[in-house]
Amino acid sequence: MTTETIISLLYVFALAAFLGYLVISKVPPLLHTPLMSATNAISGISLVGAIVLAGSNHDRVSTILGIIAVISATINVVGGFMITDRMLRMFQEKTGKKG
Amino acid sequence: MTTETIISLLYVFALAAFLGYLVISKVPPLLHTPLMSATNAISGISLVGAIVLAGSNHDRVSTILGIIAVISATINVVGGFMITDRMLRMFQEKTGKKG
Amino acid sequence: MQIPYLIEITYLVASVLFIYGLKAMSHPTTARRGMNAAGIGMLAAIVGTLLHQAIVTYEWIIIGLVIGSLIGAAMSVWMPMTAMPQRTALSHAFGALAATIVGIAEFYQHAGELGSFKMTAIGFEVLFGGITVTGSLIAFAKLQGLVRGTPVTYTGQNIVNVSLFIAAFALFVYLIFFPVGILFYVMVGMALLFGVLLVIPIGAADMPVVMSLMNSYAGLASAATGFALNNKVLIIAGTLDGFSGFILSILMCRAMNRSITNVLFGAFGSVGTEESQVEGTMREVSLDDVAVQMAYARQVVFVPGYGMATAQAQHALRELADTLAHRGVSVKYAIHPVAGRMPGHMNVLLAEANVPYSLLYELEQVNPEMPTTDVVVVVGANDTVNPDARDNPKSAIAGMPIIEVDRATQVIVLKRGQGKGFSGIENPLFFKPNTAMLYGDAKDSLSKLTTAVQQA
Amino acid sequence: MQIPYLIEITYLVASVLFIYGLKAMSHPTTARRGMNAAGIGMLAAIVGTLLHQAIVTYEWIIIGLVIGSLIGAAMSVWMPMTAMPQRTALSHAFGALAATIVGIAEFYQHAGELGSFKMTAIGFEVLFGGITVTGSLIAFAKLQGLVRGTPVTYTGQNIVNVSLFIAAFALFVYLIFFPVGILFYVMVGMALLFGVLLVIPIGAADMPVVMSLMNSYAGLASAATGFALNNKVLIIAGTLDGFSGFILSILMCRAMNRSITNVLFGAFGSVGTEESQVEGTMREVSLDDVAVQMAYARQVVFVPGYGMATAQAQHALRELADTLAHRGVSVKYAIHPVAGRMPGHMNVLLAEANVPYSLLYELEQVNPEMPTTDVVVVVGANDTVNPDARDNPKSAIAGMPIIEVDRATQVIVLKRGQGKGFSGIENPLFFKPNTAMLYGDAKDSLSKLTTAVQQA
Ligand SMILES: NC(=O)c1ccc[n+]([C@@H]2O[C@H](COP(=O)([O-])OP(=O)(O)OC[C@H]3O[C@@H](n4cnc5c(N)ncnc54)[C@H](OP(=O)(O)O)[C@@H]3O)[C@@H](O)[C@H]2O)c1
Ligand SMILES: NC(=O)c1ccc[n+]([C@@H]2O[C@H](COP(=O)([O-])OP(=O)(O)OC[C@H]3O[C@@H](n4cnc5c(N)ncnc54)[C@H](OP(=O)(O)O)[C@@H]3O)[C@@H](O)[C@H]2O)c1
Repeated sequence: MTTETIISLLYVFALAAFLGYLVISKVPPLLHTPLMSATNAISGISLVGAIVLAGSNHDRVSTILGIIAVISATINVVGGFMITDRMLRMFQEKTGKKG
Repeated sequence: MTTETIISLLYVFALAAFLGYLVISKVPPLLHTPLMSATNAISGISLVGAIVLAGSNHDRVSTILGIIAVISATINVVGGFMITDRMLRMFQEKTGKKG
Repeated sequence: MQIPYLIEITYLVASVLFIYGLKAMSHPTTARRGMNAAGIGMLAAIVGTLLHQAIVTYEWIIIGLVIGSLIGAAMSVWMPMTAMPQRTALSHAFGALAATIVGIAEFYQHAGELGSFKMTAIGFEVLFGGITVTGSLIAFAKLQGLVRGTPVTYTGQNIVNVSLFIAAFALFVYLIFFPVGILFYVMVGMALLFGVLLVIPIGAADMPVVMSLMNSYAGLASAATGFALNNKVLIIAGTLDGFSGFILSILMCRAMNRSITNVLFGAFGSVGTEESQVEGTMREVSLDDVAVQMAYARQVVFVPGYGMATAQAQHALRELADTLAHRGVSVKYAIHPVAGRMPGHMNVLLAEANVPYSLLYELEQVNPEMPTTDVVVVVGANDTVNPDARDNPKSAIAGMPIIEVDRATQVIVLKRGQGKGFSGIENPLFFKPNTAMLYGDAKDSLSKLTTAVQQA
Repeated sequence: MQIPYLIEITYLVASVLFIYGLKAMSHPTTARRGMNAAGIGMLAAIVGTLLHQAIVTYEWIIIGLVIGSLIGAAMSVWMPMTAMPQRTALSHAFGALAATIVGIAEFYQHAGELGSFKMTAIGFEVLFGGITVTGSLIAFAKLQGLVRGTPVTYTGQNIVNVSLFIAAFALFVYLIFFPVGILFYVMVGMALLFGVLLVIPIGAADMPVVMSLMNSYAGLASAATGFALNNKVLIIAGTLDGFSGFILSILMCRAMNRSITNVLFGAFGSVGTEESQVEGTMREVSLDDVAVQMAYARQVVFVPGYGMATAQAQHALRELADTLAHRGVSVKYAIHPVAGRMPGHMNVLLAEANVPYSLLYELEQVNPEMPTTDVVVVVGANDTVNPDARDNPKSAIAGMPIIEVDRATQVIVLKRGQGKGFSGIENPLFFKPNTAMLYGDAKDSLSKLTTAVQQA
């Protein structure tokens, strides 16, 4: 990895850290539970690493590891988004019935 | 410029745009005037480009352009930080005398 | 444009949509739209990845995706809302497992050629990941009741833990300079072990804080994966996740008036605390009396707590509240920030029961109204309404903000018996003259109250 | 580590400190610390840059830095606070000039070898930069009174502007594919011309919005410079600056109830508006009467406006307020979001005069108190207290939120004569029975009032 690449990654990390702080601290307590499952779903993005691992046919060990990783990450992605949506739907329906 | 570099720059831009929105919209009207001079001072960072231009002795035109650019950017940096500080000092002294 | 850059662009799009999605979580009306956008981002990133030129066979990928989707979907559809804490703990284990495995494979494939930066990233990845995998599994087991929730302690525990931590860390530093295979796997093993040791001494009740910390570790493991794979979307998503867990654990600790170190390393209430002498007697009240009081009250405030969650009483509560509202009683719900066992626990349960969120009031909003409230009904809450937190500076929960139900004209407490709350301390509220106890399972009592109010 | 990466790291540090600094601006108590941090970041970046290996001579750099510092310091030390709008306009011109020049030089040096991405970046840089240089200079001249502030209009103006814009843009697209020297300079010239044409038809009073837009363009020019030079700190700082300008112009437009397009391209109040028929007469009041009324009031609210700025009356106002407070009168300042000619204008002036910011009240806070306020003193405000905005839907400023001084028991208006406000419309407030006029320069009137109150 070139040093330029490393520095780019550090920039992204620094900016993401500020964003994380600002964005998360604006979430009201009302939505803290959905927030937990939402970030969970999003961090399932490690699926992209797992997919390459499972599909690159590097050697048997790698492929097996890859499959396990794909399964675990997919559980998080699919489960996370679905359950978040299930919760948010509950919150959203309230707007109509308000008052 | 390699495409990887370009993509890094786009990432930085995208994250900075979110940050800009979040950070600036949290500044209270009370501090809008200092905010204007503060961002002004900060955007004087184009000084770094101007310095390289003025010092690299590329050709006479470049050097002259460089000097003008260094002067203008420095005015912003020095003037901007000083005047922001002057204003913020006024606001800050109030905390003590409060009430 | 070549494929690699097309992939990169899908990742950029995903990053932007993730951030947008979490930003939209700042309000319930925009949250769902935001998460849909984030989902689209995720899809884009996955489709982009499938174009990756290193991929030669798709069968295993597809098998993995299908199995994972089925499990994930099943978990989300059939899981009761009350099991959210367990589910969350489990999903941190999955997330961390994926990150750890990717890190291990990266090391396994390139052990010889790893630069020190990449090795550092992989090291963080498997350390954070390993701790989170086992730590979250233990948390899950405790929350689900698979193992006993009581803390497992022994003398010298902290010394063992700290030594293990130092050993793992030393190994890590050594590996950066000499990436030797066997030692790497030893380090992974140590991280897994450390996760277990870290969580077993913590009681089930403290699990929420541990869970949030695990959340933050899982996020950091993902971010480290991003550094190892030179993948920016992983860094962004991981960092956001990491911050979310961190901020939530801070909020919880602050609301419980404890420090994170205290949660992790201190036995709860072990020193220097003192329970206040309880005066007065606990007065039981009949169901019909309560029904009449509520039916003719001007304002009734419900204060749900962990007991509502265990009793799954949210629907029964909503029915009672609706019945009262129908009679013209002004009904409010007071939500303490750490009521239940998870941030936002009560909100989600009540939302599930279709309670409009405009009726949910936070601590600061509802406390000033207490003196003018006729009847407060405490539904399985205990610590969050314990006046000792306010009055007795020596109490184990001293300083924790509470819902000041004792200032109301009449307090009705719904609980099953003499059970203590999460902190295990006595609650003087129950002995106050204006407090009356209505024993029984919360769901049961609430349904009966609804019938009684309808007849009142 | 080699020098280039050391430089990169100073830039990373600078970026982080800039963001931290602006975040700290969210509160007056942290703002100064934040800006100090940002200043340190700037210093780090400059020192880092001086190590750049392309630099062979330092003399020109030093000369430039010294001259720039002297001018910058002089401007900031001797500039009166009331001249802030002009100074800000001027500094946008400087910032944009630096960015434009760097872009031109980049083109000049590498014209042959520019890739399309870099050419695009340079194009944006000189376009945004060029427009901002001349646009800001004109804005400066108008604000400073160097040229007349009245709009310069002629028939077909918008057509000329739009054509010029399209031509410049077409040239830009062409240049991306065929970076030909002469055409590039033509494009720069067009941008400069466009800046002039864009701003001359806009009245001095609308300059604040224009200025904020220029701020945002200057920021975008810097960000484009970052893309051209592969410099991330420039992108970050430029983007922050760009957003700041953009958000402030939106806020101003919203507070004035107008759209940005309307400010830029519409003559103000040219169609469909109607002034309300003025009833009643303007009643003058003597200085001593006012002094007595104030001295024996329970609460006096001061409403400063643009007139306070032109009269530099902030110190005199503070003295009067202090004198009253000393006598036990409750004194407040009501600050309208667009009072004056710049966002936060009144706040800064009053802060300069040592008014504690806890006494400054925003619109929403102070309006409910109006009916219970004995005396309101309008110090050179006009549009921001014009009841027509609320009552007359046909008014040119209909819908703009106002400070509802007409609801107070007694309103005293300090102004010099029959002058209109920024919008140029009549103000029915002055004709209401509970309004009395105290003519004269605001500073003058206020000092005299102080003396009179002391004797009352
Ligand atoms: N929310 C979070 O994020 C979080 C995180 C970490 C820790 N905590 C802690 O959790 C606690 C939450 O306080 P809390 O007031 O909500 O609850 P609590 O103090 O844990 O008390 C729960 C009460 O519910 C009663 N209960 C249990 N099952 C019931 C049922 N089926 N029907 C009726 N009552 C039942 C119990 O009494 P019986 O056994 O007599 O019925 C008990 O007194 C706080 O101490 C907080 O610090 C919260
Ligand atoms: N703040 C911003 O960001 C911003 C931006 C763009 C536009 N604006 C616009 O600017 C206007 C601001 O409203 P405003 O109420 O503050 O002021 P205004 O409506 O502009 O009125 C200023 C008043 O001050 C009086 N005045 C001038 N010099 C004076 C002196 N030396 N002593 C005493 N009085 C003096 C003038 O009357 P005489 O000539 O009779 O003395 C005039 O009526 C709004 O319409 C707003 O939309 C503001």
